[in-house]
Amino acid sequence: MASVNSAAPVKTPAKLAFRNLGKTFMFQGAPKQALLGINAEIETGEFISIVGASGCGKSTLIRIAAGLERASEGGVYVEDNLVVQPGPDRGMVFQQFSLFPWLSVKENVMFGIQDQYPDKRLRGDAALDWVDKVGLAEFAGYYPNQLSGGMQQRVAIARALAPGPKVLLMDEPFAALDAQTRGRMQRHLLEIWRKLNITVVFITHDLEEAVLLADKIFVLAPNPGRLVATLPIEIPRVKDGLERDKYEPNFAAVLKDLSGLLVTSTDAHG
Amino acid sequence: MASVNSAAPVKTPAKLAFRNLGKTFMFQGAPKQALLGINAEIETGEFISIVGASGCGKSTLIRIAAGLERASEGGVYVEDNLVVQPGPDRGMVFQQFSLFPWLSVKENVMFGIQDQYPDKRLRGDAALDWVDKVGLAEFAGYYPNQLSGGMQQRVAIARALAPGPKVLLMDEPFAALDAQTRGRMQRHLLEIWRKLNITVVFITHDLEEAVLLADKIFVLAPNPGRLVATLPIEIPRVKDGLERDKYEPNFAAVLKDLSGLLVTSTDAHG
Amino acid sequence: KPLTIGYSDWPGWVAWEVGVEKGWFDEAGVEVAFEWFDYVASMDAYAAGQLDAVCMTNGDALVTGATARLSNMALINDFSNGNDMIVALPGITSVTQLKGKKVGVEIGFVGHLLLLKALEKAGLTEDDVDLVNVSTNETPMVLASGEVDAIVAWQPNSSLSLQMVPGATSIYSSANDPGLIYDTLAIAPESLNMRPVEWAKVFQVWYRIVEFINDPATQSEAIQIMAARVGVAPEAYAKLMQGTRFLDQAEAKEKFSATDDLTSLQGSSKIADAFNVKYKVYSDAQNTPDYINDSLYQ
Amino acid sequence: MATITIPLVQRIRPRALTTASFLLPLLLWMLVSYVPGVWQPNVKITDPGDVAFFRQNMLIGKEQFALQTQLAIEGSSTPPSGIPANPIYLPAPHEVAIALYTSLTTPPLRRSEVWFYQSIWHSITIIFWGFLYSCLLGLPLGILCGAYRPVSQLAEPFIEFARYFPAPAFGALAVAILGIHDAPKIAIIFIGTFSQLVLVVANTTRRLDVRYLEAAQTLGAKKIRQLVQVVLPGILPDLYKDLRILLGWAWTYLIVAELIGTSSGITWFITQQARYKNFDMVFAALIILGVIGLLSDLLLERMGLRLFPWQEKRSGIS
Amino acid sequence: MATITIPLVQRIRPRALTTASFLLPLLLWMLVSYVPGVWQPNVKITDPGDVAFFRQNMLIGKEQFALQTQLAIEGSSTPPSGIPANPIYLPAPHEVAIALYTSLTTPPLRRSEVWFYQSIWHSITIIFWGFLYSCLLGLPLGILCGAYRPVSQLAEPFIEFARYFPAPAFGALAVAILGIHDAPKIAIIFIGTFSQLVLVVANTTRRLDVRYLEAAQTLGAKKIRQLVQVVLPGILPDLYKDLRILLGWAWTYLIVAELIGTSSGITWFITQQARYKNFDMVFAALIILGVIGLLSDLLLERMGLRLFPWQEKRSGIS
Ligand SMILES: Nc1ncnc2c1ncn2[C@@H]1O[C@H](COP(=O)(O)OP(=O)(O)OP(=O)(O)O)[C@@H](O)[C@H]1O
Ligand SMILES: Nc1ncnc2c1ncn2[C@@H]1O[C@H](COP(=O)(O)OP(=O)(O)OP(=O)(O)O)[C@@H](O)[C@H]1O
Ligand SMILES: [Mg+2]
Ligand SMILES: [Mg+2]
Repeated sequence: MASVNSAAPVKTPAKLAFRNLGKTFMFQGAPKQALLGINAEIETGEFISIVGASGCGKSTLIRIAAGLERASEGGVYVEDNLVVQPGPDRGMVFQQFSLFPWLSVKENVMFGIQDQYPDKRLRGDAALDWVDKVGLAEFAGYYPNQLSGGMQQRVAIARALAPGPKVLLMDEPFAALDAQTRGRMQRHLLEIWRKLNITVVFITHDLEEAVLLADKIFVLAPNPGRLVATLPIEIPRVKDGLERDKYEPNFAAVLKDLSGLLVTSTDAHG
Repeated sequence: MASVNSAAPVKTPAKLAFRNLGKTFMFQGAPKQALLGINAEIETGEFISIVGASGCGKSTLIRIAAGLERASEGGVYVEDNLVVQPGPDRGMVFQQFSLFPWLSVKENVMFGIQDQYPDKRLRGDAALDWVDKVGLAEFAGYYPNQLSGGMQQRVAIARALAPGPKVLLMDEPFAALDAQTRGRMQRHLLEIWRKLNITVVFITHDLEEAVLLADKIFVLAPNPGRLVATLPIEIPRVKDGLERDKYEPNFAAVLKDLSGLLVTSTDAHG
Repeated sequence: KPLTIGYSDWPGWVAWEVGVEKGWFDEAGVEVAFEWFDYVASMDAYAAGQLDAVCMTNGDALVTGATARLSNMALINDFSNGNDMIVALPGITSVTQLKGKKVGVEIGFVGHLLLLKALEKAGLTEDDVDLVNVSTNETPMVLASGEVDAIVAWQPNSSLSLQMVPGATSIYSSANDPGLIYDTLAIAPESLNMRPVEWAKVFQVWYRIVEFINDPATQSEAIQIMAARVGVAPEAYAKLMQGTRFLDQAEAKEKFSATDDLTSLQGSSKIADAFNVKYKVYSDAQNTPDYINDSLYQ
Repeated sequence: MATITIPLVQRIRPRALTTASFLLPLLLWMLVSYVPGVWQPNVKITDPGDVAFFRQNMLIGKEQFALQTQLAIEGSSTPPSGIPANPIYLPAPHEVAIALYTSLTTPPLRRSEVWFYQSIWHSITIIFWGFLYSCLLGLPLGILCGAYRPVSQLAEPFIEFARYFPAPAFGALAVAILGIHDAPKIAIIFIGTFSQLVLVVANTTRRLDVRYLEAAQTLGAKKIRQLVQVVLPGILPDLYKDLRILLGWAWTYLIVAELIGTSSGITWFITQQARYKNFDMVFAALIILGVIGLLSDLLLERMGLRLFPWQEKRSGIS
Repeated sequence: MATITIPLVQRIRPRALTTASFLLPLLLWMLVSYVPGVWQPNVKITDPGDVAFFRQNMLIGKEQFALQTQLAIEGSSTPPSGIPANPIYLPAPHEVAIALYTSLTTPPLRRSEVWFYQSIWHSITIIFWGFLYSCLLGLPLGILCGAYRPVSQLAEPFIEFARYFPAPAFGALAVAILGIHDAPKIAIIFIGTFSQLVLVVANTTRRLDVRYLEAAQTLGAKKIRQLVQVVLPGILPDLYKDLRILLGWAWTYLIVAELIGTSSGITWFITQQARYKNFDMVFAALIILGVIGLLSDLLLERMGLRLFPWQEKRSGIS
């Protein structure tokens, strides 16, 4: 009886943890280390950005977290459970377009919310909502190959968000978007992140974007892919508590820091 | 005899001209206007950037210039010749990856320079040179599906540049690159542009990039895609006469102008 | 250039193999190439001008001649003496009982002709039975399925039908109508006319073979050779021989006389011709003497 | 998406090309049949002259005819005369046209016989059922093989093995089990197409881009939904093309199938007429088969265009 | 790239599954052959008793046997005795094994005969040449059809039409033109596979992603280079798979081809033995055909893995 109420603080497991994660590809018969000894913990509701040089292993890392690729050593844990396969708890926006070509924009978004909305009408409405949020309401009936690259990527984002995943893995989701659309999408993302209290892992090449959005930035270095720095961003989120203000005095400094980290990490090996 | 030496200045034809260009797609039986009445002239050796909202028709425009898509009205002219099919005079970097999966990195680059270098050894050397320039020397033997997204795009750039086209059409070539690699690639591009005196048409979503690189920026507005503004950039190219300095006082102002142009153009219709 | 002769799986023709195997053609000093065929394919090859002669029945010689390539039946190997049968399910013991029953037969071929003969003798016509069109190779299975009451077939299908359907009996056979079907060597007229000496030698060898087969002392060796040609056990093959009446030279010569009934090749062919015309195998009646050439027997 | 073609080709209308597609073989056929000296390796005797074994209307090889003519002249007897002719295996177009008409308009001779169009219809139903069963079993199995590696490892090796069995070898077994009428024929069509269908469908399934499956998995689609909502629609257009090819394949088994048990249908007609050497009839039947096949294929193609609106139009080399 | 499979499946080794693939049908066959009561619809007479038409070793239907036994008992005559047996269409595994051994080890009985393995080899050469000619003509034509729309419009409609012609119908024509030995057989294999090959290859060619062609065009590749350096390597892995399927198809024509002209090869053996109802021999030959086909296919598959190193490994549903 005594122990039941004992207030020993139970540490809730990290939402997402990389534990001694390594990945080796075979290249023409010889092994090639793509990731090596990655250790990191991501708490529930955190917004993480991953940055790093082209080819340093970001996509590989996020794909392992999604359960699409198998780790060679260690693994990725979601609330202490080893990830062995993909699941709807982890939504994913791919680096390359991956819409279903045989489904219209609306139907693509409907795909992931089949279980939430057994009723087709309601499901359609919910999907339309999301299509509208990414600004494509008038294209709801189009097929993917009738859309521009950026439009396709917006549909992919809507599709990943619609099921309300607890963890959202995004591989350069906004790279194909123009500045304005991108700003809008960033804000949407943050709103959703806040509202649903989801954990976001967000790969980007745009350092400004990383600083604008993330709670914490992971810096990866290439050859082999390692985690060289974890940079918590302390700048307050001024705009409705969502994105930061670029013109905030600290912003430029942090950006410079980050840039420096990247340069040294890359130059050491590349 | 008199007229032969008459010094009437012969106007050389524009390198690239869009004349009353329009494009209509059929969507579920109904026509959909993607581009409307585009008129513009691009001189030899000019560096043009195209910016515009997602889905406004940038890719369509550049694909028509490449000869991959047929105009519905008007047309694109290269030195007064109507473009009817693709040719090696116009190199292209695609928005989506388009490397030949059955060729290694080096062989992909070799593909376009077959006529210049009939000797296979020399051709290989020339290709390696380009692969090195995009920082992938050690990946020369890899197949595309063994490379990261950014690496693939760098190979595509090397491949497009290698044949030394007179016009280079680039559809968001650097979107998948990290800041550092991107900076390096931007500089490479400008060096080549200057050295070979080629004409570049460069689609980007990064306004800063556009201002950094271009002589002139075309602003497209959506629904239907129209050319709403042509913005010549007068800021001097300070770094070896190549890219501009971001911290130049004018830079921010121009960027703001451009941003404003985009917002008004989009809002008017979108 | 050797004489090329097509032969196929019928005891009367497989017998040629004895001459080939024993080297008698070499002994006789004639170069012949015997080519082994499926029966239908052998007639096709002859019709296509690829053979100098082919082994076929007198009825088929007419069919081949009427539409494709004339031949001279110049040698009679045998006549079917029971190898062509009407085999009926247990319980049916005579042709008369076939009235109103289903009979599996390959319409338009010799089996059909045999059936008509049998019906005629029993005072019936074709309209009294239900004909089920079945290719001859299929007849044993078709009878075994029990969906027809009788089938018409020749060897080996006739005896296989008897074997596979316990209690089935042959209710009528070519033994009842000896001479309805003659098995002959049909030679291209130009070849027979241009190379009579060589054909005469082939002719000599044939009667050496017939003697060899008919001689009880050597018969088993002959059967062994023949069985090997078709790829079955000699014991099994011996049974098939019984319904084949090999004709010696004198008997065969007699069949070249001009009678109007089944005792002569001529008469038998006329009946076959009438049948062929009636069943639209070809449209114009043939001049049967054109098909018969007794020069080798002179 | 891009449809760049060279100017010359644009001017030639597709319809003209398609017409030429049939016209050229027809012209060739007419050339060979009607123009003297193109082929015509035979001579049709119009007057046997004094050659003992020549008969009127007999077909004889050119060389033989020349030889006999020479011999007759040397022997001072009347030489034969004749006109060049093709072998009976290659009837002339007009003969085939007449045969086509006759075969369709001649009423059945015997009680147990049917009209020719009824035979054709009968053949169509055989194909239909055989192919239907093949699809009903083969499609799911093929898709499963393509989608699940273990299923493939379990089923494909044996099917690989079994597909080399010639279907006609099972004729006897089929009759023993299924009787003598249509069932064994349908079974032969089934046996002939089933294993090929499974392998073709499995290959097509394996060609599906893995990205779609990955996307579906991250969207929480369970196995069954991945199969039904991703694999199936993803391969559908290709599957449809495969089935059109395979349907043609099924037709080629008809000639074997229709000789099993009771003989029936159009291909039995072909065999029969070929045996009688009525090659004009054979060609007429071939043309009918071709027309049926082509029409059904065209129909399926038209339907395909409507069924898969998301398919991009493809372009060729330019 | 992703290879996620469920744990259970990982533990079952692929080799075990492949073995099971052959073992299961074998077990089924043994079950049907040896375990009483599973099928065995016949009775093999061991002692005919007093039944007039029973003979020793005769196969008779169960019901008939029961009826005769009953009649014999009622009539107070000796009832027959017998053991359950399968129809002769389905020989037992051991019988087939013996037949397999016998057929391969029996020396030729006649001077003009060959060993069985020589017949098999002869069949293989027929297939080889027929398929080779088919590829030599069909591959280029198919690729051109797939790559150039005008070529497709000109050639495909007629090929679509012609592929419904049953190959055996051309047997007589082939013999007339090509003689009676191997040439017409090779021609039938050719006719049977050519049009299918062209259509399959054209379809595969059309599946090539248009982006590669577009890229090549902007790199200045002329038509001929697009064809040779883009279309060809781009479709090669798929083409290779297609050809493996089609080779199997060619084998199914062998049984038809080998009956044209002189009879020869393994399928003549099959047809002849089937005619004499020696089904153990037939099954033995089928197994040989299957093994040859399977081995050649496995060989080609192995080679394929080496030929196309850039091919991504595909994963299934997980
Ligand atoms: N095949 C097609 N059918 C119908 N509409 C199409 C088709 N292809 C493109 N479109 C439309 O044309 C418009 C312009 O597309 P385009 O790809 O040129 O845009 P973009 O400016 O390149 O966009 P992004 O920056 O997102 O790449 C879009 O609205 C798109 O929906
Ligand atoms: N199948 C493979 N075989 C061999 N090497 C591979 C394979 N897949 C990926 N790699 C290697 O793994 C490394 C990391 O690739 P990854 O795609 O994770 O990079 P990235 O950080 O996402 O790069 P980018 O920013 O360009 O998308 C690269 O060096 C790549 O060459
Ligand atoms: Mg990546
Ligand atoms: Mg675009």
